[in-house]
Amino acid sequence: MLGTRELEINLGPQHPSTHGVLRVKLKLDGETIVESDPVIGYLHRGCEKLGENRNYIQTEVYTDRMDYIAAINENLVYIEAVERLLGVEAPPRAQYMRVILAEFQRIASHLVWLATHALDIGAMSVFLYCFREREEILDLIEGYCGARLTTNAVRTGGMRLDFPEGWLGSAKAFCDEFPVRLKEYDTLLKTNRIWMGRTKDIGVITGERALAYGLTGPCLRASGVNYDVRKAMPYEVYSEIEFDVPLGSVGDTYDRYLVRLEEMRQSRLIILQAMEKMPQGPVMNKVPKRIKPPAGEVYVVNEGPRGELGVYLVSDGTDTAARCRFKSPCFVNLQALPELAKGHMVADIVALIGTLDIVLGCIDR
Amino acid sequence: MATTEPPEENGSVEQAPTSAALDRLLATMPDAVEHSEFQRGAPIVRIAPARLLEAMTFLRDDPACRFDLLSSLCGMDLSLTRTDGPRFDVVYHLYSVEHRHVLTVKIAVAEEQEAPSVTGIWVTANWHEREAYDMFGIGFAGHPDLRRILMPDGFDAFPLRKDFPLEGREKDHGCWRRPEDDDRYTYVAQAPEK
Amino acid sequence: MNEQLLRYLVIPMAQIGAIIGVMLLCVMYLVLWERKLIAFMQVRMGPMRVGYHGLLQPLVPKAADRWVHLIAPIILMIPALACFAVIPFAGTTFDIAGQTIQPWVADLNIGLLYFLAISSLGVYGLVLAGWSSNSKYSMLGSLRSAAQMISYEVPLGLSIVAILMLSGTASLVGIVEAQRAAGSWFLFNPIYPQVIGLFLYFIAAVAETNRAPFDLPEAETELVAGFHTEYSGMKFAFMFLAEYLNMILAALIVSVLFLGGWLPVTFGIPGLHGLFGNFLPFLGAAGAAITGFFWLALKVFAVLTVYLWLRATFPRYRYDQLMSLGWKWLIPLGLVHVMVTALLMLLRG
Amino acid sequence: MGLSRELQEGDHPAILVTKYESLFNWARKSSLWPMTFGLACCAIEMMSAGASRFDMDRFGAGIFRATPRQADLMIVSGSVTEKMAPVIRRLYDQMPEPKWVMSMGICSTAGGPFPTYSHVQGVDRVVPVDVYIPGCPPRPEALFYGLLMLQDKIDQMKYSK
Repeated sequence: MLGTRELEINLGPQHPSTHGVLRVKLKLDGETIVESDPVIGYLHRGCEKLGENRNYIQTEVYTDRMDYIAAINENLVYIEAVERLLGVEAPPRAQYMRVILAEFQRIASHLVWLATHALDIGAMSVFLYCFREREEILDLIEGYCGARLTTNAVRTGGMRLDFPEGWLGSAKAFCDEFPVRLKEYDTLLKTNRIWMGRTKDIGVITGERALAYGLTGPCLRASGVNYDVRKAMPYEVYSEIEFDVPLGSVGDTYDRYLVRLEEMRQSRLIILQAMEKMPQGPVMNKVPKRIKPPAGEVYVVNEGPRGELGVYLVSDGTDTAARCRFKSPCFVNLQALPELAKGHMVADIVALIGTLDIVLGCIDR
Repeated sequence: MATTEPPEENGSVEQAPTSAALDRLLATMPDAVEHSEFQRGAPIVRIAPARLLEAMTFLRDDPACRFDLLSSLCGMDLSLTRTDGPRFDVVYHLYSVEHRHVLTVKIAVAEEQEAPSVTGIWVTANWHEREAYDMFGIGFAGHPDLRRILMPDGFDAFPLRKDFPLEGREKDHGCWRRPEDDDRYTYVAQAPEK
Repeated sequence: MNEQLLRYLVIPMAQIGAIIGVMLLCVMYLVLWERKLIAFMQVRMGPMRVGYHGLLQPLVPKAADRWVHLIAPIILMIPALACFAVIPFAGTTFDIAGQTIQPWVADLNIGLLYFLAISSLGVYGLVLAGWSSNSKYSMLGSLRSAAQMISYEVPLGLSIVAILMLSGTASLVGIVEAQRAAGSWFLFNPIYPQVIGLFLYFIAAVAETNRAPFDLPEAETELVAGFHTEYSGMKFAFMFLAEYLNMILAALIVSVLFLGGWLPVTFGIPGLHGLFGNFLPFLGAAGAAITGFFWLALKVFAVLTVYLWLRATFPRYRYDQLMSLGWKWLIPLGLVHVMVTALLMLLRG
Repeated sequence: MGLSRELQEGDHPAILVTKYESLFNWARKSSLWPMTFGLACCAIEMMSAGASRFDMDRFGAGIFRATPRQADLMIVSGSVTEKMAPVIRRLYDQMPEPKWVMSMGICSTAGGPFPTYSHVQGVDRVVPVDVYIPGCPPRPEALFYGLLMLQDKIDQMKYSK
């Protein structure tokens, strides 16, 4: 007999716009979403278990396979945790090098976000323009670490090597022509009526609700809450570099787009300042060969491109950690998807997954 | 009574770290706090599980503390180090956007015992607690839908426990290859002429 | 062979065969051109090694309704090919070996109406394809495309009404003759330049063929592949070709209605009416036909490039925005456009 | 190129059949449609392989089809976990014949740096694999080398018994 029933549909683990292996069980009433339930775990490789079975040097290898789009930021937060356990400080030049590389990685990560977000909403060409810029950043990162994606760039107590000569020159060259390229995407998208139609007032979340959901990073700042770990708890040499933190107002997808675009410009300014202020000097402090930190625990937090990256390291005096917990920002951001998506249409959940900027390796660890 | 362990020296001797929030908590509900210490400058407090919800609501709502961000919640298996006491620890890392200070709260949970769920206080705890349940088997009383989040639903063990092997047991690794996969069209494997 | 059989069977069959062959070849190279053009726009090279060939492997999903699943692509393909019958590829008739051959298959005096009716049959193919694949994604995709096609028929029709008024006849050959008589393309028509008409028709045509900013039914990022999710092999090739044939068809109609069909590019400029009329004078009438066909092909190529250009730049509309654009904007604009054309024809008549 | 090689002793005697086979192989090899199937870090390298600088489209393999129905090449790029293995199996079964599988990266080839409880030690426990590409993640050039190897393999396919 005739009756209307909600359509249960699977935005399956293999779907072009889920940025990896995320499955969202959707209940649809016609085209509007009644209820959505993200299912994760399809990329759970057990990094935390490995952290408890590998020594401190080997575990860094797993950090850049977790958040594979912002590998240096993950390496950095893990190495900082080990350094704080050991009570060792990196020399000033190494700290500046770390800030430069981390900010380059942030720009590269935001470029991948913009590329996939625009591709999901239909703007094909922005994907390729962003990847053209990202290739140049990857050249720089590969120039220093030897690997494009799995960088393993940072060492306990400093950096393995200084920048190869000519590296700073090409970095400066990239920073000079990057604003022109950034304006290219901006003109393509910012005032584009279809883009605004697809992103304005989509997935609105207020400041306190975002905090209750534990959102951090651009998703939180787009709702107007001023919390950036680089400003709140400055690590490395961020305290000596002036940059401002872009804040949104409405907290919708369009604000998150503007916040991230502005963050790319700020990261470029940070890199330029850091390159000027970088002192000469050693890049590596004396660190024992086998790292055996004294018993104790530490919880270190860095500002990754997607939010607050946390590492909770508990050491029991041996050279392997007793507990190695990675707090992933996308794990927390994705939790807000059901509330953001309620009442929107199927096409919007694609934009929402894009705006939350999730990386499945980071979520599933 | 709460015993505050003197912060151990770690090389650089700086004045003893203090935490306004910790003192505020000790002042208002001393009996809830079992033990508090400073680890590398960060305050850590261990609370009695029975008083957890009350203490956490206080920490979030009290104007001096205002811990409105639960940065991370995770379980810990202490079966190797703390052989006499309860097996698990649940660790809460709190942060206040307003006052910019941090606090780590710990509660001890025995194997069959259930920890009180803080999803009522911070919504973000929902998935964190599901993960702690999935990885350690720590039950959370009052959790809206406590089910596995990372492991496949049919998984019966708790992987992050110390007694679970890293490579997993034999039955964890399946094989989906079917015999007819092999007689696909005949490939005459000639060396490609270059 | 008696006269009758030759005139009404052999020649049209030959013409139809020629058209289908040329059009399928065009589709092949249009797809290649699309990948190369979009690649060019995206700072990359596109297919270098070899041209692109369709897929050749047939397959049907288990639970699908077999026959409907089989018929759907055919229903999609037939209207796309049938509409080519009324398109005038060149102006002058010529005769080879004593037979006068017209450069079009059939000059129906209701050519435009025929085109509208046949081209909207494609909707059935979409809906059947979506329903018969027995997958939720296909069903969503087919519902969307049916609603989109129907709601964009109206602005399409309105923009054609203005052309009918100007040219006075529905036969496509007649329309081009009217443009020749009026002394310039309808786009630059002295009485009332059909710029809004072209704008309206082009957007509706883009929506009708599920392309560029309106490619909702097969928006791969949302519905995996819309109504042809469950299709592969030959049937998918049919649907793929049908989509590109519709695109070429829309470009042909735009060139015939607004850009003066086979009239040379310089037709509008007063002094140079017949300048490029005939590249191959020694062939006489056949030469004029070939030049006419060349001009038509040039215009179609330009319109198709704009099609592909749209695809490379514009993001995709959401379903309800698409509908509101169609109903709230294009249809009122179409009505106003028809009224203004009528008024101006009356005043300047 | 398959078309131009002369008759070797091992070839099928009938000239027509060889030509038919070569034509089919040539057609299939030059239009491999990969299925968008990114799992982990290698997926990002696959995306940059498809982007402007490396541009997989040059080999005719540029159109990433979302549905397995219309794809004939499955590039398993990234770690395969126990939870994902049945999904990969179903996707493989939905692909039309002839189909090929390229295992990109050491994680899908042999488990990579993850000998853990939830990681399948090699995707060839799930689906038959044609080309293995080492690397973590393999550079786009390595992916293209694998693609060319696959094209050579397709070139020698014989299915006329």
